[in-house]
Amino acid sequence: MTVMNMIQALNSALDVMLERDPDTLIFGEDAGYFGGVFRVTDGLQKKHGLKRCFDTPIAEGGIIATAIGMGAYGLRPIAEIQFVDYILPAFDQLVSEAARLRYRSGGEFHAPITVRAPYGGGIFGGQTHSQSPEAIFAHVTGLKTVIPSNPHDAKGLLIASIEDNDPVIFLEPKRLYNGPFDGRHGEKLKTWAGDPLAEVPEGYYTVPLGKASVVREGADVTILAYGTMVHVARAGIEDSGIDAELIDLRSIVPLDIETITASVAKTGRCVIVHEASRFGGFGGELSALVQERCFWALKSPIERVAGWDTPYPHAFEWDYFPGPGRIAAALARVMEN
Amino acid sequence: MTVMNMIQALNSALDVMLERDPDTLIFGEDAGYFGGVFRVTDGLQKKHGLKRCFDTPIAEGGIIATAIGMGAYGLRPIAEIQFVDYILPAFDQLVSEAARLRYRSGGEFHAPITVRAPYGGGIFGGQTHSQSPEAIFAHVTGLKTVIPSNPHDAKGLLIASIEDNDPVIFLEPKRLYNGPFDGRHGEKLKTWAGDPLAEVPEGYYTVPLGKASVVREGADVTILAYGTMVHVARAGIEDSGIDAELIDLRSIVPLDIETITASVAKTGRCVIVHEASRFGGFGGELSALVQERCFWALKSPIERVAGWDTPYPHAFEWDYFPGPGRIAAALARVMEN
Amino acid sequence: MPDPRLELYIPEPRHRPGDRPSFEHLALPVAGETRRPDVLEEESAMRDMPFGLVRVLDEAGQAVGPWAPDIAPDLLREGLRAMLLTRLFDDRLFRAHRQGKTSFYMKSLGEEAIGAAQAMALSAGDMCFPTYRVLSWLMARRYPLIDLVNQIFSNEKDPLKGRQLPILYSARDYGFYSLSGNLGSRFGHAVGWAMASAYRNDDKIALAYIGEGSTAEGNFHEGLTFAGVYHAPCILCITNNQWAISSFSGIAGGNETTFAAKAIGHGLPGLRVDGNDFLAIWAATRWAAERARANRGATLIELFTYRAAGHSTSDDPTKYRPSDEAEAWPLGDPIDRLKQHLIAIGEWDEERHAALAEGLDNEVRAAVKEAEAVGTLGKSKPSVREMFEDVFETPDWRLIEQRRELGI
Amino acid sequence: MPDPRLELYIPEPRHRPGDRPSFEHLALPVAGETRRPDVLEEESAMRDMPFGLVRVLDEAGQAVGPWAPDIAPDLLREGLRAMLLTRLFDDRLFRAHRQGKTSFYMKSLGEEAIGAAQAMALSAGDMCFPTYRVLSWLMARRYPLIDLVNQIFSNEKDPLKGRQLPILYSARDYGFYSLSGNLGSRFGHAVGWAMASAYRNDDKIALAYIGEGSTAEGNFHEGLTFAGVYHAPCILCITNNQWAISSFSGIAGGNETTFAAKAIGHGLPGLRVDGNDFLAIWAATRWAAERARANRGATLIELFTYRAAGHSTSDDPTKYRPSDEAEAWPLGDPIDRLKQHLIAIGEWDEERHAALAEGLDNEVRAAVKEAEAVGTLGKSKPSVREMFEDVFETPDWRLIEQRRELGI
Ligand SMILES: Cc1ncc(C[n+]2csc(CCOP(=O)(O)OP(=O)(O)O)c2C)c(N)n1
Ligand SMILES: Cc1ncc(C[n+]2csc(CCOP(=O)(O)OP(=O)(O)O)c2C)c(N)n1
Ligand SMILES: [Mg+2]
Ligand SMILES: [Mg+2]
Repeated sequence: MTVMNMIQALNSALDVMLERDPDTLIFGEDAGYFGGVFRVTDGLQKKHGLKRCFDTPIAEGGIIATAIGMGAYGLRPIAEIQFVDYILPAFDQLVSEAARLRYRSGGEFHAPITVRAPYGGGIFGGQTHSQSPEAIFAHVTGLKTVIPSNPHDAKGLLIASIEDNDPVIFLEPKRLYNGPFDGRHGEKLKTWAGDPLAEVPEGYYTVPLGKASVVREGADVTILAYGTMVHVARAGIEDSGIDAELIDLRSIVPLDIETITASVAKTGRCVIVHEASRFGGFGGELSALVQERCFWALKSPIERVAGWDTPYPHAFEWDYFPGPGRIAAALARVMEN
Repeated sequence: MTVMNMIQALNSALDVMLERDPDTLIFGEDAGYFGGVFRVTDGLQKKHGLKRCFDTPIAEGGIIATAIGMGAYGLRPIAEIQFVDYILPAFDQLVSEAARLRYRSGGEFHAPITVRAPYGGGIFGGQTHSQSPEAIFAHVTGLKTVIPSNPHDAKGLLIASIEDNDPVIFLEPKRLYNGPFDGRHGEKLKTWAGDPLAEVPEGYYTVPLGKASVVREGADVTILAYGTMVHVARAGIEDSGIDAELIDLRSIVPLDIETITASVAKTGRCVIVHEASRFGGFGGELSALVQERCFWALKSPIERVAGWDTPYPHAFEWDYFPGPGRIAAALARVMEN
Repeated sequence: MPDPRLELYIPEPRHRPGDRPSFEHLALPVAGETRRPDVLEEESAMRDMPFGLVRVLDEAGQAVGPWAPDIAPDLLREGLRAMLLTRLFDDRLFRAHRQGKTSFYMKSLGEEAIGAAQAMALSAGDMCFPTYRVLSWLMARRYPLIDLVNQIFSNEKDPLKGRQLPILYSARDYGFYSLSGNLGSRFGHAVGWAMASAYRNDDKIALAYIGEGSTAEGNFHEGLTFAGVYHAPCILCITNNQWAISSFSGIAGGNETTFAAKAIGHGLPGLRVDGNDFLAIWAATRWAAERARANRGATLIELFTYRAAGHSTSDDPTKYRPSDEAEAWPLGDPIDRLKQHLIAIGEWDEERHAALAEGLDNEVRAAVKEAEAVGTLGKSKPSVREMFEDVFETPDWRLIEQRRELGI
Repeated sequence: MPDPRLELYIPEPRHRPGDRPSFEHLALPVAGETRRPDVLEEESAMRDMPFGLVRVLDEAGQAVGPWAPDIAPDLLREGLRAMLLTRLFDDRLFRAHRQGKTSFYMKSLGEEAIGAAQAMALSAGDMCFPTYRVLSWLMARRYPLIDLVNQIFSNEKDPLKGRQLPILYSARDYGFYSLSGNLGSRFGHAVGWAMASAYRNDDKIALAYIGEGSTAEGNFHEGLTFAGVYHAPCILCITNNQWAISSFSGIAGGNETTFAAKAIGHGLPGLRVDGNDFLAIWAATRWAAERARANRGATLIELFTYRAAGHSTSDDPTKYRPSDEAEAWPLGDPIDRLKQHLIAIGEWDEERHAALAEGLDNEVRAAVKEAEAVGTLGKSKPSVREMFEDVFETPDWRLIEQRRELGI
């Protein structure tokens, strides 16, 4: 066990896989010699060679197309998209090709690719370095979407994603790279040091896709969250003083529906939290599922706490970001019944 | 008033606008001389001239980029995407550019563009001529999404969309082009003749965006639908014998939340229907909204009837398509409480 | 200074329905005229090639000039067979659509030389990334006719399990990558596949197809860019059949320059080849394959041809072009031209040709009959369980629940 | 036949940190060497141009050769002013980032000639579709410094209402289209804008910028395609500053050919221009503008330069390239070169230069001070109501409800 921040844990996952499986290779904009603008691939080219970890042209569609072709050949490529905001030029490749290849070819070809991308806000990145588009991936049949919230899970989930034979979108909450962030933006920056989830085994291990983690047990209300919002929700629980059960979904496809319904069946209340704008966000799906499966257990309306239905606004980051205060208020509201 | 099918009604809307506003122009793949693969722009080049209605290269991203640039100059372009399945290569242009231009430029520039695309299944078009991706547009802040269900609305909504100063995605249920379709695929094809909603004024009129239509009043359960599913839902109501209120949303952004909540407040039950695959579909958002706003009125769980979470499968069209039978069954289920 | 008044320019084809078609403006080089650079030539010394036209078969059916390949007559007859089979199959299955046996069909009429010559010029392990108009590749590789027809009928024995639109085949073992309705989106897969082969120090190369209309897509450019940057061992082919549904090649930029010229901006060799000349295609493909296998990277090949049929069963080309335009096309018919050549070199005759055609037609007829016995569209289909398979490697709870909801 | 063993090729720059930088391999043409075709020349007669290099200023600061333009010294001084102001502004605002006054900044160091010369060569009504590295356009067009600084500080007076990342300006009245963080996605807007101008029989043209790294994006190709097909009256510029964050231009295909060569595949004239030579840029831009206004369509211009600073405030270029590479760049510094020319023709001297610099620095200082009085990042911001405005022309119920929920 070593203490790792999220960047180091992801780097370690990649290092382990390059070592174990000669069919893995990594590429992306600035991912080679330089090691990525967030340093996640730092040192990998030097250690494993130019052909295992290299730079690409600035063409996200081309990066994904290349990965799919390599996957069809039999490799297990890991592509980096510099910011998930810039994955949109590759959207057709992801939806019409990666997600559909196995199905339409009757299983003759498939795309065992992993697409890593820094994700989410909280770093004053403005409109195009802050977005959370997980909902548009979740709706695509054939894609898996994984969002870790801590170094331990990040490494284990990334290895599981790489080994998975389906295309996986692996979203890395960039605000968590260097330390946990609970939404209290005025406070001193925290590092991962001292956090039990920053104790990361050095070698190979996996955290399975589709298995949520109950981060905090509670009796009165279930909070569903993922990524940065797991930490913000914890702060919201603290602020509210309410005995909430906090579930970190870890992956939204596959979704751990059993853990979710078991918890809401117990608590009878549910608050869903995400950074993405609210309308049409993944919270809608979660709310619908919980309502369909736990209707008779529900004591009060399911609440969603999410980004506003505006683009991500630079100067208003903290007005936009769904912080602990808004979560605490939602918790208080659902406890009224 | 003339009887028009949906193609004629759309053609008439375009004709009226080309006539009224010299700043409108139409372009798309095969949209010029030939008049579009579904004939929606038939005759417009001949009547209004080569520069008002013309063919484009096969590059959906380029089509939308061109439209945005024209919009920024001061024109009011109407772009056709041959099938909405092929809008994905333009997704970045729609999300990062069209939808964001007004916001990010502080109002200096905006994109008053209308993007028409045939949409939905039921024509044995297989995976890439049948999809219903409305949910991914609905989640994008800054885009409007309109889906007509009959010739009268189609013309009025299209004119309203063209005149709207925001970017509008206008989805045309292709299974309705030549006649209403209620999902009973074994029966003889119907035409629009005789349908009151095929009585279409020849001149200019609008149907406002964001105003749903109550297609059928009912006391016991509210059905939310749009596009082809409005007709299928009607058949489902017939089959079930239940007194359902059927709401045709007409546009999903802007959404007529008042009509929706008023109806569910009255009926206490809700079934949501769409062709798109279910997980992460727009039904999730609708379900969440209804649950949030009508929780105390709900007598039974809100149900969703939708496409399965698979790609659109050619041979299994009628196994996949959410037909009247599945709707009737859902109606029966919600009436159990 | 004159008052500048800008005018929006929209290209239009020379001929519309009712006009007398003509291709005189093209000024095509004669067979043998365009030079053959050394396979290892530097790209910078080949920038004239995209403006030439590699042709081998002359008017008399003789193979002439520096590109004339040395192919055994057996192989030529094999190519003729694949082309003829493609045409006969197309005819019969097009009619099957009219009879309601399938939902959709597309012909390769006039373009049969392309897939056939390239399938034969490349090795068994190489992979082509097809468009919907290279059925002749599968014919040359002897893909079973019955599997084609079952796919087209979406019946119980459809190898793609009822999931795909007719003719969007996938045939891995025949070097034929999965087709999709989306244009151009597999072009870059070929480049990635080729890079993977190089990564593994393999000897396999990839061949990608795209229509001239689809070269406008960003995917095309991104594929060329990656191919250029990483010297990917592949052959990138543009089938310029001059039409993209109803729009002529000028709408794709073909009035301004050749499609092969797009190679120059990526530092790739660009060859322009008579797409109705089996020998020229074979020779150019061999040239590019040899170059690729020598680690000299990709070649872009424009195959200049003419789409002699409608775009698909949904199309009526007389609506937008002269109905006799195909007959005016100066590069003729690929089957006639190869047949003429074989006869000219004494390796074929009309009688053998008629016998071949009859035999092939019987093969097609038998396959259709066999498939009909299984069932045509709507009369037979694979198990509905197949709808829920292969979405993922293993179905998740959603698919399992939904399958149950459907009662299967 | 030799055993073919494919090898994956990954391009690498010649020099990494610690190496002695050199550009000797480039063999750049000397000033005056590259010919100047007639403005109305056919593209097919200009296919050599993408491989030349339009240069006007020689080593001695003299304007030489066929491209040497006739520009009044006043205009040259105006250009010098814009460039110098850009550099001084960049310096001070880069430092403001280090002091926590803003979240982000990017410099144009070494590329100041581009925006300045082109802003001056074009007309007031023309529109540029910028990248983040053409601040000198705004300086040449005399956009108020205070508005720049307020935008960078995202303060209450930010003209973009706090919504945009610093330096992603929009300045419609100054012919400067809205910037965005997405690379290349506005390239096609320029083409659409130009087509609209032609549609309206206007006389305005558009100018698009893109970085050499971003030419790999599909957007770039689609823009060129539309420009070529519709003869759009625009100038399409690639700023080849040889770096894209940490990746050298070989990763964008620059090892294989020139970026200007991408014009050939679209039938467009392609000019390669010394991007550090104010006069060459001005002359090439005028040439392309004249051609566009004569309804002869678009020109692609590669502006060959060097990104002398780091990519942005988040970057440290010594991590991936020799720290003294900028000094080895043979085309020098654009400000020094224009200054040298003005001195050479007797229209400038060191004293006036120093006075100009001091005056401009005071202007910058004053603007920063004024903006600081309003507030820096986090200390001042526009009304939070602005977060909900301009999503649509009129906010819908969601925005109204959410604004209320936030208590405003
Ligand atoms: C991305 C995408 N856009 C549009 C279409 C609709 N479409 C199908 S075929 C076709 C024309 C293609 O022309 P070309 O590339 O020249 O190929 P050809 O049919 O001539 O072989 C079009 C526009 C599509 N299938 N995919
Ligand atoms: C679509 C997209 N992909 C990736 C990025 C991240 N990114 C920002 S700048 C940059 C490098 C751009 O290089 P170049 O085009 O050469 O422009 P330069 O910075 O040299 O002016 C990258 C990769 C982005 N902003 N947008
Ligand atoms: Mg074609
Ligand atoms: Mg650059």
